[in-house]
Amino acid sequence: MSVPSNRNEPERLHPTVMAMVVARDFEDGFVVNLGVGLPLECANAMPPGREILLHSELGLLGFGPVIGDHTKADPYVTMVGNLPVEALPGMVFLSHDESFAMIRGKHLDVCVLGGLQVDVEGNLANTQFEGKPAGNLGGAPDLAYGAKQTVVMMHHTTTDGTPKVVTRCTLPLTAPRCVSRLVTDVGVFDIRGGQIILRECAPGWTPEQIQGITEARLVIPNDIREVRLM
Amino acid sequence: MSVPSNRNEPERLHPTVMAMVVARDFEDGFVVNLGVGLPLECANAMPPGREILLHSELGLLGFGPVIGDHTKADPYVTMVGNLPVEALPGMVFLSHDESFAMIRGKHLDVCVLGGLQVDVEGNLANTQFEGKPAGNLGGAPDLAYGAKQTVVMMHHTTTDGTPKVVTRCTLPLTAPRCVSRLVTDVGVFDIRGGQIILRECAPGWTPEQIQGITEARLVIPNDIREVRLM
Amino acid sequence: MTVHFGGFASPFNTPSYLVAAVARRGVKGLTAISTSMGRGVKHRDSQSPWLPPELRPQDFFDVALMAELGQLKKGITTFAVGARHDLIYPFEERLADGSVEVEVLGQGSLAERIRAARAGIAAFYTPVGPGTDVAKGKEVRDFDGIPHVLETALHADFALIRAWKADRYGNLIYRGPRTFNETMAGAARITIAEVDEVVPLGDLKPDQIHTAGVYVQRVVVRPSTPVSDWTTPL
Amino acid sequence: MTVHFGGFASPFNTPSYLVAAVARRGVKGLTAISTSMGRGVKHRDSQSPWLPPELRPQDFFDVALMAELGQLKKGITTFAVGARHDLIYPFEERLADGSVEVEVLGQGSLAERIRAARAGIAAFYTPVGPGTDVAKGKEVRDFDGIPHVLETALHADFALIRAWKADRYGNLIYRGPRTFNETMAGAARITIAEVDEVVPLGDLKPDQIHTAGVYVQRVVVRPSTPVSDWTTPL
Repeated sequence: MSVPSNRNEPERLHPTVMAMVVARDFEDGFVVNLGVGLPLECANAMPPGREILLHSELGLLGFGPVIGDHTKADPYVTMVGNLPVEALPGMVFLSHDESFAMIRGKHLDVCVLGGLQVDVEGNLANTQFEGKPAGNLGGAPDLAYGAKQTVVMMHHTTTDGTPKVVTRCTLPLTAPRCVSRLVTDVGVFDIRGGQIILRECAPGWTPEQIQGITEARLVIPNDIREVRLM
Repeated sequence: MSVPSNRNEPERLHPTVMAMVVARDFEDGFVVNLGVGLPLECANAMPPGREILLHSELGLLGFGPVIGDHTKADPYVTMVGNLPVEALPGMVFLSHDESFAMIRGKHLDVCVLGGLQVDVEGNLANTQFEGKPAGNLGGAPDLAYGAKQTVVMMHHTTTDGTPKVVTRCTLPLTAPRCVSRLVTDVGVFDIRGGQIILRECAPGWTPEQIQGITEARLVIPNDIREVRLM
Repeated sequence: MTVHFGGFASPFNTPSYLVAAVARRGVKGLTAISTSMGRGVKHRDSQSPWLPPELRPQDFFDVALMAELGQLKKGITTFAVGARHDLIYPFEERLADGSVEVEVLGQGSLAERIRAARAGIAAFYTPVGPGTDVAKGKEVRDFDGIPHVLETALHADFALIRAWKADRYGNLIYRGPRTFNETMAGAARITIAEVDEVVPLGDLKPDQIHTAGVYVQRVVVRPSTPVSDWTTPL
Repeated sequence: MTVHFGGFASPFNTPSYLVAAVARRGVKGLTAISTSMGRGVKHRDSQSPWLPPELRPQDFFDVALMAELGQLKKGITTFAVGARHDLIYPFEERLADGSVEVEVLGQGSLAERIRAARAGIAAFYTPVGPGTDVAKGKEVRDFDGIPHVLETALHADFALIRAWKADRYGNLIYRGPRTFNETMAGAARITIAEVDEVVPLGDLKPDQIHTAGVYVQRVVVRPSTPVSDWTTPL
């Protein structure tokens, strides 16, 4: 999960911290879907005092955090990624078709997806892993279209340092023009009007350092802040 | 419900008898939908010893006969026509969309529909009542298409004696080429290959008398029988 | 403004309280989507003549009340008129005098068009309709040699539905056949459910909830004493 | 022959007994429709590594067994391969050596295409897919200015699903999220449900049944002692 840091760069955000940064923006009452991979970390990072309904595409709505003590888990109640989660009051089981009716019909507020590439138009590629003979689409195309907001949560570069925030995706697209918010292990970005706008930098990172590991040209406003957890 | 007989003609079948004639052909395990009007009579005419699942399009499957003592009825369990019916073990409640998924997806064996006109091609008209500014389609178009067999149960003529079994429907069609069996108050007919074939005559009726009140030319085979109840 | 009216003909599954509320509010120019255009106050007891008078809900109002009050511009429905010649319902009167429009289609296509709105499907091909008036002006295309008609999603501004119990999230369960109530939930910008009771969160079990709360924006509890006159101010 | 394989990745919702039965039967040339092409016997414990060994079902078989045994001609799926480079699953091996074909599409379109088969809808326009490889070779049409792709119903000869309890009519209830098991029921000529238990008619309540028996042609009760080897004759 973690990317080995270049010796010369500041420390990158841990996935747990990235999850807190993503989840801090979930509003009370929001319905949120967490994609497989990094986004699942958000299940255990819900902001305190807010009721957020987590949706998982296999037909689960309104579940709680991942259960640590697996001997106490109900193996029938798992989210995507097949992880056991807490049952909360008001939880609902659905079929796959109804689960996606809910997604496609725009009844979800936010989806958080992993990414292989994100570009300035908000295009998302997260389906085709290098060297694999076929792709994995999963629920991402529907989520990216259907959720009112699509947030991508990913490492800023590949393990070998290749930029993933690009001018134009070169990998097959999962969904076009869908990403409006990007949280990586070095910062927080908005994507709109064909621009990627840097909003917050990880502690110790300068905008220039972030631009340095980004292929796309970043817009860097004056009011950039350090990443906040709340 | 009953048609005043012409003084010179034999007695017509009572709706209760027509219902028995329709229902005698329901096989064990069949799923059957009864349309509003005359066909609802079949709910109380199920052949003994056979399990038949009755379907009603408002989202009810596997119900029993109409309840006579209305003080004992559960007003929440009604079939179309808003009549209270017995709850049977194994009964299922559905939504309207799932109920029609079941119909359109060809999961029903038989539907019994009322009719204003039926013609030699098996076209059915039962939507547009004379003198009314608009029609009533109800569930009939889906049932006529979706059920594996469409049976029409109707009076053979209108109250003023106009034939309803015709060469070509003049009223707006509910569904084209759907009717394969017709039970009226004077006989039982098969419809296939552009022909209406008389199979059984009501007691006292001759094929010629039936042809006499029928606009369409009937095929009259040698093995015509009197209407059977079983 | 377009409104889904849930239920199916019975006083026990019709969102009567919400229908009366629309009457009280007096909003006009409505397009009403309802499987039946109703019977109205005058003829409402003809709906379930078998029902013993003491069991007959005194607050039964159906969409015909909107027709009586001149609130409708259009009806999209499967039962536009009554089947009997001696009973003329309010919508039929309005049709006859030309003050309302009507679109009549089959109940399966109506249900599926509403479900499509909930499910984010823009349009679908159904085998039901070709060869009849319903297909007029619509695209017809063959699939596996069978003609299908293209029907589009039927969205509404509001869906007014009737359920049995709700919890604080808007999760719903229904009593008896779920009719268009379940179908319409989520097929509008705002879905309002009229229920008998709101129960504590957790009372409705995850495998028994019929409509998930994300489809329901508002819940209204029916008054314990039925309001038998829609003109009574609340 | 085309087969729907129900469930979603978990040993607790996969129709393992039926998968093993297909292996025993040895039928070849199958087109398998499954949200994931599975991991196979060798890698199956990687599916739920958190699960304590004593809770891990010893009879867990997924559709990858069909790939291992060379029974597949094609997969229609949303997860064709593993996400990890160090785990190569059987279907991926077959893809790499060119002995199977694959169609990859999004899970919502897969679910809706299967639901369309159950519901008698020939095809539908979804907003998901335009601008991606999924739309290649398919009709794209604008509705309200938004491009939609035409997707067709996905029928099968058999649907193999997993449920919790059944009654004599084939009515089913599920335990936990209902996944593709509920979606596929009724979307095939023959639907076979593998269940833990058949209960007396009437035990499953009309408002709590998830899948009506008319969608289910056969019910198989899982053996009380799991059969851990698919090669064991039954």
